[in-house]
Amino acid sequence: MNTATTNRAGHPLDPYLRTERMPHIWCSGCGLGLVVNCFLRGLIQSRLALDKVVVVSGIGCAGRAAGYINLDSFHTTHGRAIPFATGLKLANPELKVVVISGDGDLTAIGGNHFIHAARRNVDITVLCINNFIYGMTGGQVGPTTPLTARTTTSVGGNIDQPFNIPYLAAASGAAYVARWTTAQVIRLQKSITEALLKNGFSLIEIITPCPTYYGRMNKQRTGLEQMKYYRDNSIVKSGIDPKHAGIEFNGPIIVGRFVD
Amino acid sequence: MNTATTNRAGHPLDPYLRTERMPHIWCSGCGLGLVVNCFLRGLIQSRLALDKVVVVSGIGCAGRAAGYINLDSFHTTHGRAIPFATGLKLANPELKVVVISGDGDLTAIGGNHFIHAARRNVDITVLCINNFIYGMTGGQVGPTTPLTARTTTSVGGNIDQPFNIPYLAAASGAAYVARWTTAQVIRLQKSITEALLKNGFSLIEIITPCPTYYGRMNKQRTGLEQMKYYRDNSIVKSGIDPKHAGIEFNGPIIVGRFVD
Amino acid sequence: MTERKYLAGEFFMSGDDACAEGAISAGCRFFAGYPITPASEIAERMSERLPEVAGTYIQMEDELASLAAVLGASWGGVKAMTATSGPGFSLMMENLGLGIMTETPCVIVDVQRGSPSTGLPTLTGQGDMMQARWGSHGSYSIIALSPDSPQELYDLTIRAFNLSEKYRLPVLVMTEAATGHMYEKVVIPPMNEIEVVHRRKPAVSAGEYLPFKPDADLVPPMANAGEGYRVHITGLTHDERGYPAMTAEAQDRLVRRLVDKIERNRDDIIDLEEDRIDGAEVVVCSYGISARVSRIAVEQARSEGIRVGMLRLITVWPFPEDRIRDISEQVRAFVVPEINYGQISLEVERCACGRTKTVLVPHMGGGVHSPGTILEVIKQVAR
Amino acid sequence: MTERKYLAGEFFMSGDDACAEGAISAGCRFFAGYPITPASEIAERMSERLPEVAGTYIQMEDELASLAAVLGASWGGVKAMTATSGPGFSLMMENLGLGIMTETPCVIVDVQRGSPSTGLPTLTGQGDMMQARWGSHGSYSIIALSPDSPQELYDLTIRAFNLSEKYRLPVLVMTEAATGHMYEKVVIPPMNEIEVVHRRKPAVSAGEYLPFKPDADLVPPMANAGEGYRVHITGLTHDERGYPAMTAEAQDRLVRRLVDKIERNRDDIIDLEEDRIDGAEVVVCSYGISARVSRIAVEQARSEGIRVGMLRLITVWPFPEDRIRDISEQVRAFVVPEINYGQISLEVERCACGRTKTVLVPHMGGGVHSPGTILEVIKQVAR
Amino acid sequence: MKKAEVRPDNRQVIIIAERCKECGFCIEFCPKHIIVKSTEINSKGYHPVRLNDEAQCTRCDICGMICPDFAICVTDIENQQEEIRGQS
Amino acid sequence: MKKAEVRPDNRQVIIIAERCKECGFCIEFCPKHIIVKSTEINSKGYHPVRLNDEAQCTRCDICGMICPDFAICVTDIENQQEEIRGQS
Amino acid sequence: MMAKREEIRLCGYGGQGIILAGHIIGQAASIFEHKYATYIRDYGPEARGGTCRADLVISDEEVVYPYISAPSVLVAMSQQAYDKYHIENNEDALVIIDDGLVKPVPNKQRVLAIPARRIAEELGRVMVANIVMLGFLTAVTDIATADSMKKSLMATVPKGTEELNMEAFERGYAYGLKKAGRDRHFPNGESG
Amino acid sequence: MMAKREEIRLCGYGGQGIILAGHIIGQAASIFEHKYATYIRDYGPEARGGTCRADLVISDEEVVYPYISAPSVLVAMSQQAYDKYHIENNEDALVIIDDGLVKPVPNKQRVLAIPARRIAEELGRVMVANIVMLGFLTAVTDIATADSMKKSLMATVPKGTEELNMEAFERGYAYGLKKAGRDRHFPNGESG
Ligand SMILES: Cc1ncc(C[n+]2csc(CCOP(=O)(O)OP(=O)(O)O)c2C)c(N)n1
Ligand SMILES: Cc1ncc(C[n+]2csc(CCOP(=O)(O)OP(=O)(O)O)c2C)c(N)n1
Ligand code: SF4
Ligand code: SF4
Ligand code: SF4
Ligand code: SF4
Ligand code: SF4
Ligand code: SF4
Ligand SMILES: [Mg+2]
Ligand SMILES: [Mg+2]
Repeated sequence: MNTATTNRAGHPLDPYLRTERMPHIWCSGCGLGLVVNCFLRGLIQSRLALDKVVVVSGIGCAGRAAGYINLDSFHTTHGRAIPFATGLKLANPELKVVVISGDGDLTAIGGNHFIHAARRNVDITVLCINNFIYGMTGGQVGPTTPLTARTTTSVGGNIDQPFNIPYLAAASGAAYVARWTTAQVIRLQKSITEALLKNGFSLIEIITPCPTYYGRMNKQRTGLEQMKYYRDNSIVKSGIDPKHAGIEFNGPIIVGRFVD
Repeated sequence: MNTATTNRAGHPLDPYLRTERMPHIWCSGCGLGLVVNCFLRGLIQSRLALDKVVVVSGIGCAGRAAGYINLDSFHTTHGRAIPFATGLKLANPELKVVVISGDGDLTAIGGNHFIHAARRNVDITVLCINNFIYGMTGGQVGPTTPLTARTTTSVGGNIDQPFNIPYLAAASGAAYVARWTTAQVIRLQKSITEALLKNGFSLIEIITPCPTYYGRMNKQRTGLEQMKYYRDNSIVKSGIDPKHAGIEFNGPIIVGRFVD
Repeated sequence: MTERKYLAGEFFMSGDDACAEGAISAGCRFFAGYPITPASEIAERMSERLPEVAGTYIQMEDELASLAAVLGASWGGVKAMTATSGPGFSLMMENLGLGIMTETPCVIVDVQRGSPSTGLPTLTGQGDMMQARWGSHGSYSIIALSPDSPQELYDLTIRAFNLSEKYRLPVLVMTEAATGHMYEKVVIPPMNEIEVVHRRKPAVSAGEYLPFKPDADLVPPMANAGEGYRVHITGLTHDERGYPAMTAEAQDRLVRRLVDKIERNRDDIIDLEEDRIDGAEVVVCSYGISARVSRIAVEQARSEGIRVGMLRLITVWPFPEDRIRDISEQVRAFVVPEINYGQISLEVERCACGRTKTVLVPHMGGGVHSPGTILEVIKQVAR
Repeated sequence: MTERKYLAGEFFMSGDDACAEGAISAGCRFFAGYPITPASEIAERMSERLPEVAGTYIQMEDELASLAAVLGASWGGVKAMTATSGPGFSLMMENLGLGIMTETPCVIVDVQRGSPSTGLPTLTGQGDMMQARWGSHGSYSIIALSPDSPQELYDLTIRAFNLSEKYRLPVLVMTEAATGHMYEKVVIPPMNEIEVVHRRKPAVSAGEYLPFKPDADLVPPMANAGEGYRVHITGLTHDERGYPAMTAEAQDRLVRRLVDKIERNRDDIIDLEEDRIDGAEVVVCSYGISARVSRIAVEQARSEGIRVGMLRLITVWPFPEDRIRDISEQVRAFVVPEINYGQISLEVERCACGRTKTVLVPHMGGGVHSPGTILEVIKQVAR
Repeated sequence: MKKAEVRPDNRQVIIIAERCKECGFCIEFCPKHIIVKSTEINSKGYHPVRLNDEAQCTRCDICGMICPDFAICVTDIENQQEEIRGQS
Repeated sequence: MKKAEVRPDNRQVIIIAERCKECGFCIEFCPKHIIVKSTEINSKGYHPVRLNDEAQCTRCDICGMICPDFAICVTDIENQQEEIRGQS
Repeated sequence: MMAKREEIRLCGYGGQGIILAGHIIGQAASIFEHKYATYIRDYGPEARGGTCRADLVISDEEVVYPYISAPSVLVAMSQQAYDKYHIENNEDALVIIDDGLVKPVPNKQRVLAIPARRIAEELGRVMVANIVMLGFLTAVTDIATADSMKKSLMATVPKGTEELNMEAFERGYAYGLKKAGRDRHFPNGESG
Repeated sequence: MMAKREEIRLCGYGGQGIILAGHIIGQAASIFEHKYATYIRDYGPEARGGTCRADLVISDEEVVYPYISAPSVLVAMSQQAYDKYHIENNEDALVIIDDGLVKPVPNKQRVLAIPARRIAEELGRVMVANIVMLGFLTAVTDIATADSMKKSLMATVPKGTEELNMEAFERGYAYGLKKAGRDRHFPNGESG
């Protein structure tokens, strides 16, 4: 028999996880665990020496990623993962430094560090997990919330344009820029491997379900509904100018590798 | 006789200046006074009601602009002119709020507010005075310093790419984006009037001599030499994608209105 | 504002919500903030309520921007506020100084949580009390209020606005997760029963007006932007005209006044709740949620025959030095329970001048004292 | 490092330059900063010197990023520092807390200027002394040193690195424009004569290592990133493993230790300069440039027959409470000149316990006291 | 069922029931649609998934990649992992 | 000299010598090249400019626009300014 | 006479609506019954899908000390939460559980059970298990009258869900009346 | 015997190299003459093109008090600076001016003048007026020997400018020797 249902058996990724901290805090239907999953697989594919790989997160649901990954890992202050990572990398160029954090962390409070690191082309990889909202603090509007979307601080619908993150990264000088959703697990993994092996500032925006806040307030009650939406509405357009990859509420999601 | 040399007679712009604070602190050959000059002329052309126009500056040589202009004027903290202006404008939408500040103030420490205000398309006008350096603190490298240029903290030549400010503004969502140098006084004035009358976030990058630091360290010893360089090397390319308007050390300077 | 939009009546409300309603009652019409546990609920309620009263809510990109926008809005002529917790409060320190230096009325609410650093985001603490006093660079004075219930969060938020308009500076409401997240009945009086203070306006014409020339109470009248006064406002040391003045003399004049306008008006600002201090051998001095918990310990101690008084600091800053000094002449000891490793207790100790023992009852945060712990200390010192 | 790159000898140098050289001597090989008067010269010199000693200089986009990068670099295994002045220091407050909580060695230099806010950028002040102690949210302890000359800026910068490595926390060098911009002879000893301390490394294997399990001195050995220990480091309250632990108990254990590791090692950390305190009727207690100016007043007073002692705080934090208490039993008054409106004087007052009068001699900044002013106060209190 | 034939039989799907949060991602994304919710309840109160028709499983590991809770996957990754660990 | 003919004679170039910092911008950018440094020294130690050949001046006010120190300009702007001030 | 002080604790896991139920109870007591009520929630990032807790103190007098030391009523809707939060220092306490989810430890405390989740599933929305439990709680204790509790419920739940919630409440209430019968619980002795 | 303490103030406007001159003097005294020297600059944003000041205290003993209270030498290179910074409380003080730029107020203080700027202009670089002045100062006072001053000068100025600077120094020095002759100034009385 080739299927085992077990309560103790190890998952093959367990050695890469701080299993003693499992189950993680993320909600049912949240995509953050999936991102960690893909990251670990992409990392394994990259064949980087694991003792030299460091994960740095900021604060947020996404920011908890560092705490579950069994590498040297830093859970810093809100928004400051990138400059912390910059210091790490410059002090010890042997290290491969990966920032895994949320859209709010990286583009709201941390937006300045994001554009400056891209400009300097610091040799770090950034996974920006975009759930269109501040998850950890209870679902407030953020710089990635699509126009008209509802949040706990925009119950009448968001009135501000969101960032087009790949465009911003490209305009700032990033060496590698891609966007995927959690529905493209294979491409996402591959892209993570590519980004890890790229010299310079590499950025992947990963669009991820947050059913608890974003989904619930915007008629996608479950993570599964969000996943289906991503699957059915993602359009791969690698190579296009990310200028044309803006995201609209309930519109198509253009994914792909935009800068390399 | 139609020429008067005088030590007391008023300059026609004096009513717009806090003349009791003249002479200003700016060095001989500095372009900052010229920018204020053009701003006042552009403002007059706009026919805005002056009691409703407010100037907000951050900190820096450029940031001293607020202190010389005879309007309601605020000299805030380093980097925070834009959010201060945002609060002013939203609290009293009657006001026309203009931010006049330096490249360091607006795109180094203030970079996050810059991209977020552009994203929100806040109805303010921003004059970003780019002298490629932090003037006030003594000529250190900044996010606009061209690659290989020398500064007091990059005596061996700057190793980081500078921002392309119009591209960054466009990628963030600005409604009006232009760049001029202080050698294009007439176009600059006109552009200022346009920006003032534009709804939404309007940005003009103004390339300006700083002979004391940038010029001196980069073989353009006087403001005049810098002005001549701007005049002789500016290429007007209005309407192009600002992506193509990056600035290289001693290269051509692409100017024009890029987004409107 | 229609009465419908103005809530009056009894509500079962959290402290955070009560704080937001207090702001609305005080006339606050601008909120700029950035979410943070346990203060986000204030922002959330403001985001719903302000549009109903023709006010503006904006969520900024961070706390630096939030306070900057609040200062801007205040100069735009609108009462403005922000709310945060420790990490965000730390980020506000530079602009707090700008608010002090430019004499900009506004209110900052700090819903304290377990700290330092990210600490215990959802759990309570009182670790920012000294930061409230000293967190920005330079010498200045500040006003900080400490409520002990949702009702008082409502009341003191109004008072914070009033003091800030009267004395022209950012006023701090230093509450904590325990109170901000506590639900109790909150009574909101009818609009016309609320005393609301507005900034004093210039009595002279634009030509004669000196934006930083104080009246007798050391506070200068304030012209807003857009009123034709053509003010110049700077965080640099400045003269009465508001112009930069780079001299030790200008500095002396300005900084002294900024401090003295608070210190000389201590009687007006300081609010204390006292209970049976006369004749007490021990006085428990506390504030916020800790004061509430202390009351239980005090009652138990009394029931065991110990003469314990209670001093609750409603105004924490400026610190009630004189009252502490007075009391220190009568009692054997101060017991100071606070949810930190000793902050206000240091001030009590200083003012007690060695006449009286000062005993800190620390709690590192993440919860409140058990009354028993406080009782134990009371008993020890009473012995 | 070749001897050529290591400067030894006598130099006519500014305090800022001496500070940079002290860092180089201490083994600092990473500087991240953002220009600000009057600290920019430290960055400028580091930008030239670090590449010469195979170190890294980076100018960050602001002070938030600067300190974040410094903390990152320290975890990368490299001694790291930043330098700033008041406004930038205010912006570092949040990450200072992260450094405290994650026990990250590094050095922060604050070259104080006239304040609050933008204040007097080029002129001197000592207004950030309490901010150094209390500026970040939460309860913690800190080490802050205060040099009185370029030479001492050199020496104390080395000591700051040593203390930071030994006790695992950001150590503050609190100097001021007057000293940072002062030029004097600075003697840099040969490299081998300089005592340099390095962080204690884990004595156990990766599997057994608990990153926050302290040794007897309450300081845990430190594994750097990339050494195979797979550490997890968080600003949340954490257990010995470094994992978030959201309980009051974990908080109690952690915060107490963070404070106690400094407080229990006060004797090792505190450094004072004392002059004729025995038998004095008045003791002048001061620090930094103010101490230097005070010495003139003290000498004049002595020449007028007054028995004045002098206590110079080289370590300002932790505050030498015990020594102040001791002295307070012998003398009539403390005179505390400082360039602010009363900061360290409050601590002196507290520790003097009312036994002794504490008289502040304030200067708001933009210059130093004239010795005459201090002399006047000494005479008054001696009377 | 071409694919099923070439599948290496030394690999298997494992399910760690305690970890499953019943999000349904694997159910939806399994190309063979052979994953279903079980009737069991784990200690968190979720119904963990089970394989309905194991024979159809192609060991594609889509389930493993898409699971946010590391609760399901094909074990073949293990070898790879050993390989990598050796390097570091 | 066509231009000179149409120039309105109620306008004139004024120079506020005390303000001039001798940057040379007006000298370089005057289309008529009629501005030169004087031999005077003002209290800041600079040689303020003067007009060399006033007759050639077209009142184009380039000098006025380009001067960072508000030390030179054509006065015509004054009317404009009155107009605007009336509005506010 | 000492003030009557009830300490009530609800616990379960995040997403079950424990927090909301606590709010409805507190509001019922404070606004609709004019008692003093203080309500404190305990949740954390950990509480997403983890345990959460709602503590209420309801009293005839001002609630000075707002925390629970000896709960008179404990409502547990998940095993983990029960294990973490039950306090045994009040022998007279009433323990209410969802017996589909919780197995209590045997002790002197009285236990009443309702399969709230199952009933909610029957109603087609597992989400209203909390309201079923609320109805049950109202029936078996005298914390607040059914009338006050319903007013509070209606004042709290989102528009459009009133009917469903009311039905859930009634189901729980009916179950409670049936189960507890005349044996209603008055934790601190008799009550009016 | 009281320590010999010289208080020297240089002032002028920003860009004249006042700060550099001060540094050279301090370095000459401290490193090359092994005295104690403390040097403090005063500049501000206002000082760009505005006034600036360099204060030196040179002593045989440790300089405890680093500020100037009664300058023994004042060098003024601009009128504004002279007006702002000259102190008259030391009658024995020597005032040195660039007489092309400064008109001193008449008082008991002795005044020596050199047209340093003009000389520098003659040398083709107005920028070296400060070094001309330095040479002059060296000639007419005993702050440091010409030898020390030249060493310090050479250790300080940028590569490639040594010759120009040395020439400027010599011109000033020669002018000083000529002008002051044997009448060199020893502010605090005789000196070795
Ligand atoms: C200085 C500071 N401000 C605010 C917060 C509160 N905070 C914690 S996480 C967060 C937002 C996280 O959003 P995002 O990065 O998108 O992560 P998500 O939770 O959505 O995964 C905020 C505002 C904080 N911890 N520190
Ligand atoms: C928080 C803070 N950090 C640093 C400074 C110091 N500072 C003042 S102005 C300035 C740079 C100004 O550069 P820019 O905006 O380009 O203006 P410029 O002087 O070049 O016109 C800096 C770093 C400050 N005032 N506040
Ligand atoms: S709140 Fe949203 S982002 Fe956070 S764990 Fe839950 S689903 Fe994920
Ligand atoms: S330093 Fe540069 S920017 Fe500043 S006033 Fe001088 S020339 Fe202008
Ligand atoms: S391995 Fe592929 S086919 Fe098999 S259960 Fe998983 S997803 Fe389905
Ligand atoms: S993807 Fe994982 S957690 Fe979700 S249902 Fe499948 S096994 Fe369970
Ligand atoms: S107005 Fe025109 S032509 Fe006349 S001096 Fe000025 S720039 Fe030259
Ligand atoms: S532009 Fe102005 S400051 Fe420059 S030389 Fe001409 S008049 Fe003088
Ligand atoms: Mg997010
Ligand atoms: Mg600049």
